Amino acid sequence: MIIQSIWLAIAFPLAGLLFNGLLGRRLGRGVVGIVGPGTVALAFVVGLFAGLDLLALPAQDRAIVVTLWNWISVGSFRAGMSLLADPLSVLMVLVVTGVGFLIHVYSIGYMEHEEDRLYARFFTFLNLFIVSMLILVLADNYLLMYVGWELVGVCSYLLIGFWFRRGDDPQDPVRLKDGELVPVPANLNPADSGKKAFIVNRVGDFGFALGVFLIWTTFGTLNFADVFGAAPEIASGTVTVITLLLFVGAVGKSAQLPLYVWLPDAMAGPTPVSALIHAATMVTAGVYMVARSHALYALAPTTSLVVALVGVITALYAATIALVQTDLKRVLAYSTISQLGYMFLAVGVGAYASGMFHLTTHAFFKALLFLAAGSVMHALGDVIDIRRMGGLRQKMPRTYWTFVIGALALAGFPLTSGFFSKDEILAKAFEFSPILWALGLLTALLTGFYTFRALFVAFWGSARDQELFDHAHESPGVMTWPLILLAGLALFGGILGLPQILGVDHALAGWLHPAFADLEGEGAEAIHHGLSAGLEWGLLGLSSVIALLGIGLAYWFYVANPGWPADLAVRFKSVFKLLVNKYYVDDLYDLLFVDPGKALARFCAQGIDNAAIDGIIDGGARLIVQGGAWLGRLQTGFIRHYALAMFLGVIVVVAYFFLR
Amino acid sequence: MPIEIPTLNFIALAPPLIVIGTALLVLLFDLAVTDKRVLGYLGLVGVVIAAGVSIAMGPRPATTFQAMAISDGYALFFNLVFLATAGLSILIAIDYLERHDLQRGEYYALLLFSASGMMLMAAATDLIVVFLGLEIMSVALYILAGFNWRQLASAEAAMKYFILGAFASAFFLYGAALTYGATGTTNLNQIGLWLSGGNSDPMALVGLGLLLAGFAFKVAAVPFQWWTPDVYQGAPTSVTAFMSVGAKGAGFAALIRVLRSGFGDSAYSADWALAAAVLAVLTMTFGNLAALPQKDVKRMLGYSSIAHAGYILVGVAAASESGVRGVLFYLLAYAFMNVGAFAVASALERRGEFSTTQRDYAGLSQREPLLAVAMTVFMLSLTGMPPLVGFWGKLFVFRAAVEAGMSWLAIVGVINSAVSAFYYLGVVVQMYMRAPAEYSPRLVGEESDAKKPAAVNLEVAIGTAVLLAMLLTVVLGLWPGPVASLVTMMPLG
Amino acid sequence: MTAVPTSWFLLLSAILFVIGAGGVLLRRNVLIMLMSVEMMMNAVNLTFIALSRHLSSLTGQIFVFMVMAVAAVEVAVGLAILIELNRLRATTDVDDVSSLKG
Amino acid sequence: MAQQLQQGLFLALAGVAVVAALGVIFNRNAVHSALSLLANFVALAMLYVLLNAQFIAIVQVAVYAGAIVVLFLFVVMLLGAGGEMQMGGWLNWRTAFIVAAALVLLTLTGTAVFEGTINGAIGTATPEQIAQVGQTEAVGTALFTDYLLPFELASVLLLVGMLGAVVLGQRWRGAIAGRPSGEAE
Repeated sequence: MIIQSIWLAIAFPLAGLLFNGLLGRRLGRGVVGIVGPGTVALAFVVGLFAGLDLLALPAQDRAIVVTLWNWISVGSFRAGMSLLADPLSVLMVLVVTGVGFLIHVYSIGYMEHEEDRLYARFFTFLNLFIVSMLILVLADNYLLMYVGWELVGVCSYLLIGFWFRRGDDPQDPVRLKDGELVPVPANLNPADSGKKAFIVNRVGDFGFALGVFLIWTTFGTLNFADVFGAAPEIASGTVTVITLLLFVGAVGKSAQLPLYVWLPDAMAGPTPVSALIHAATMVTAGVYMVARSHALYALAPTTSLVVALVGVITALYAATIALVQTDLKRVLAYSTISQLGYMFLAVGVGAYASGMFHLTTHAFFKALLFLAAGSVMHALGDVIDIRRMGGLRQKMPRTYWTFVIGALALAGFPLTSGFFSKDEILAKAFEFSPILWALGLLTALLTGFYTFRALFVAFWGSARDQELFDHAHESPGVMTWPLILLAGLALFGGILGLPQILGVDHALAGWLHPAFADLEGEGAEAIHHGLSAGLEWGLLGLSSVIALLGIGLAYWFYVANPGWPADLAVRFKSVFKLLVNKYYVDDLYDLLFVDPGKALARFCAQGIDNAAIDGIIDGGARLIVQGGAWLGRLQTGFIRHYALAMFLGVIVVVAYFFLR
Repeated sequence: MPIEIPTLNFIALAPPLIVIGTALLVLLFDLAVTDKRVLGYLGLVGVVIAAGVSIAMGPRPATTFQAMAISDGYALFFNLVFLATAGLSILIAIDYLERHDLQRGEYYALLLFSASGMMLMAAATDLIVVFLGLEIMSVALYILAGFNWRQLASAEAAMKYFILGAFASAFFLYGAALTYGATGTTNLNQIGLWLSGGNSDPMALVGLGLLLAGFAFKVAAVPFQWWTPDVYQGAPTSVTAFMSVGAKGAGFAALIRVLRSGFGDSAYSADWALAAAVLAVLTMTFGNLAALPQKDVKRMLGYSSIAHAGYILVGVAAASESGVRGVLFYLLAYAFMNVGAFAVASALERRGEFSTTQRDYAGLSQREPLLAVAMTVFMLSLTGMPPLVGFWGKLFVFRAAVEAGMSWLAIVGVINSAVSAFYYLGVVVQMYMRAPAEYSPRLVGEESDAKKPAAVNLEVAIGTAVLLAMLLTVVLGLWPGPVASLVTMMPLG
Repeated sequence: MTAVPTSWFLLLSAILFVIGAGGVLLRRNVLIMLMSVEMMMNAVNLTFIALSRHLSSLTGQIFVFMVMAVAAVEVAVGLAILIELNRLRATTDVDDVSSLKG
Repeated sequence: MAQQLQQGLFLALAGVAVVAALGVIFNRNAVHSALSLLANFVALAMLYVLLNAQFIAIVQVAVYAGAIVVLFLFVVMLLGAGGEMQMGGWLNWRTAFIVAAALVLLTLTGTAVFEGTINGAIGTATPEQIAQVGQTEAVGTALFTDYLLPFELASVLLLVGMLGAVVLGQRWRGAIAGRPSGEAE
């Protein structure tokens, strides 16, 4: 059975990484472009067969541990370099390698303008990213998971800072591309963004490391099976602390409040990287980790509540910020944070399968959206400000239509994949507490609004920047085909988890059931809501209405009454009373809703986001460095000073022992 | 009165004796050999033999020379640490000295003498031998630090190291004297027996404090660390590589034996454990913070070595078997990763200069990818990034602290290693994310192809050192099991 | 048996030790600093000899013997370093030896 | 009577030692400092005699007075550092601080040695027994039996020191420009 060789899923991309890293530069981009995506595709195939193997096994045996070698064994402590293939990890393997493969293919086109050297390096890093993520999801113990966890952080650092030479020198805010000088977009210093991602992740990793450490000292082992088996006998206070510490790691890695700040900046990297980070890897690690540790989280209701609250608040918070962003990738970035909030809401209320379902569909449509945005950037020479776009749907039909599908899925348009997964989470949340559900629903409304706002502004209407518009062109097939495939997945991915009331099985929940079987009733619960059919239909309907309402509002604001002044002001001056009435509504609306809303959003974006959270993190780092410089000044170079300090040290030490 | 020479177990001290013998051979051959690099390889052979003998001897404890020293697993393991350090340092030095026109036979002899002093410190069970080992090691290091006679910085480093070292030795000595007064003996085991009675005497306590201060100087613990960055920066890089691990390791070897054999089973053990814990916190925090703004890589590594002394002190503070094991593992790991880092630094150093700044590493990944990969491995390992060997070292010492009920210490340690990522990764950033500086150091081979045909040869030795250190850093990270179980078989005799 | 109590010797040696340490801290002349370190070691020697008598054990005397060897070596090496330094910069003032810092 | 004589002798020698020690520190002239150091060493040697350690006393005079002080004087002359040294004002906060710190350490160690009981194990080397075999022989026997290892290590240490003096003192090939070569070659 191929599942015994699940390590091949890691080995293939690793081989590709070594090959591209060592030889790529010499062999040219043709070979690199085959080896990079090809090895990931092989990994996907391995994952696929492993999944089939799992299906062939009886449900209770669907957890295969493959020990590669005994990594460490000191006294009673043992940690194997061993992998765990169960429905949960195989699902993640498929998501990571599947979406990762499409992103790889897309990158062939996207990076075509780069030098050979950078091209090879890019694919090396991409493969490293995939490898790290696979290590993370396939680990069968917290130690190996921590390895992947750290490696993913390093990879994000390398990839976000990939175009490190942009903005390297303040005097030279341009970079060379296609032999032309291209201005660096504002606040996009890739090196700084990479650093920010790394620093913020370190904060989270620190919590995660402490959590792992505490597991080790509490349980004496780090193996998932042993830890989860022993968990019920551990004092609940300890479990709560452990899970909270692990969650700190998840907050950092999955960009939740208050550690989300790195993610919006992470788009400083090449767009395929953003897609990879936002969709398939990295940010999902936190959700996966919580789902993997569900046995612990189920024992810690306090932590679960914290997880759910952090999730839902982040979802709403990020959605409000996304309302006022004018940068296409930034809108998507905040939407990722928001959607991750949904996933944490799901795992927080104990709906692990629903969280994983949304993770999967989100991987599809978010990868799609980012790649489509990348296609736009590619066409416009790295312009990403939606205010300079407009009318692109004529120029880039494939990109446009795929973007529409992604946007529909993100907005939760009925029958798209995002609709089903989001609705499922909302239903679970409703069951848990209607307040959480209401907040989630409000977020859904905002989601529909901001997503379609971006869509309408960027693709509809007429060109705002004629020069850019003329320059625009559809991207090559190597970029659009992945988009089309992803669009298919985003559109039809919902069949993985159709609601029970439609009379079909929830395929994903059934698949994941063995992994979550240890939770009482979880397997069944994932399929059957504890809600009456009528209520469920009602919720489903309400979700649809909300999604449509959000989209409609966006249409109303940006298409029917485009809020972009200049030409509109002129046009509306000479129109009927009715339109004046409309103005009245608009003004009222502005006064009552939009202005405060905008103010709130601006406050969140600028006040809290920039000033407070960035300030704390930057300030903290600066304080530490300042402390270092201050200590350096103590190092005067004078022997006399050193000797005196030593002498005082002797006195203190002696006095301590003398007076103890 | 006829003197009856007692039976002496020379075999038990074979490894240091082999090293001393090799040093003497080097001095002898120095008279005849004109190509001094041969002497380096000769020293290397001695080191390898001594390491082989250490391994062959097995962990069975054997006292020797009227209980002056002991050959137990602990000492033998430390032998491996020192010999690995010495071997790699010799490999670095062979090329480094040639490039800087400093090639002399005495260098290798002094380095071997110093290594023998370290080994004796680890084996010593009597304060006299500890003191003499300490002095043999230190005096040789004072001289080596000033070996670059053209550089004022080298002489300055030697002077600082010497004056402060002699000052610290005096305190150590006074501590030994007071301990002798309190117990009537200088033998560590007998001190332990005497003190286990439980009476706490101010004289013994002050003696313990002074001994601790003396060791704290050697391991560069706050507030006795001041010499470290200056000396590390000024000394020839090949020497810095050697003493950063060797002197620190020897200091810890003797410190732990003195504390555990001499002051272990007494009313004092809680006191020194707490003192070590406080020193650990101060030391790692100081080292990490002060390393942050450094631009000179040698100096940065100097500060970072202070931080590592802090981590190791965490294991000492645990005052337990597992703490000792953690320290042993940590030091072996540290030997490979730190000497490796210095090896890369010395490979980048230009003739006539004695240091490399961060800028010198800019774009190294393009100029010399393998060297950049190696340096990345060392930096990540020093940070404690799994799955490299440095991670395990940290894990073991921190775990020991938690077991000893000092979780707070482990947490401080973890925070500190998080901070350390910034300056270590700063170097990585330079190598991968910066364009080569217009002012870039030439690599060993490019330097003087026309002038010095031996250039290719130069690359071989340093390259071997880098490669060996990198391999061991990675391999021991992936398979730490053998070393970890070796460590458990190496108790204090 | 002993006309002069051991504690007198020990106190004297503590005084001498501290004076020596003060010399290292106060003076900037390398030579004087070295001499001060020698005085510290000598003070310790006095402690050892006094204890040796008090404890009727020869260990103290042997230790002193070794300390003398160490002292001789340290002086030789220290002065050699001083001479090397002096060759590069004609000074015996330690404050001139402070280019490495920060 | 003999006791008072010895105590008086001790006090006198202690006074000389302390004054000489202070002289080392506070002399402006390095040559005078070296001579004070000599006085300190000799006073200590005489104290050793008072402590029944004649052999060590002789070694003390031979090593310290005969070798070390001479070496110091030699270097002082060689470097021309015999003249006035720049010392600056003595009376400043730094000095006061150092003196205060030194007094603290003195209080601590002084109390420890003065109050602390020397309750170590009493050995067999009583004055009577040493007198029986002779001071030199007693020390020599100990050195060659129980303390053979330290003795051998001391020889290694001396070798290292010698090597160091040679390495550091020797003018290497290609002497520094601007300085006459040849001396100490």
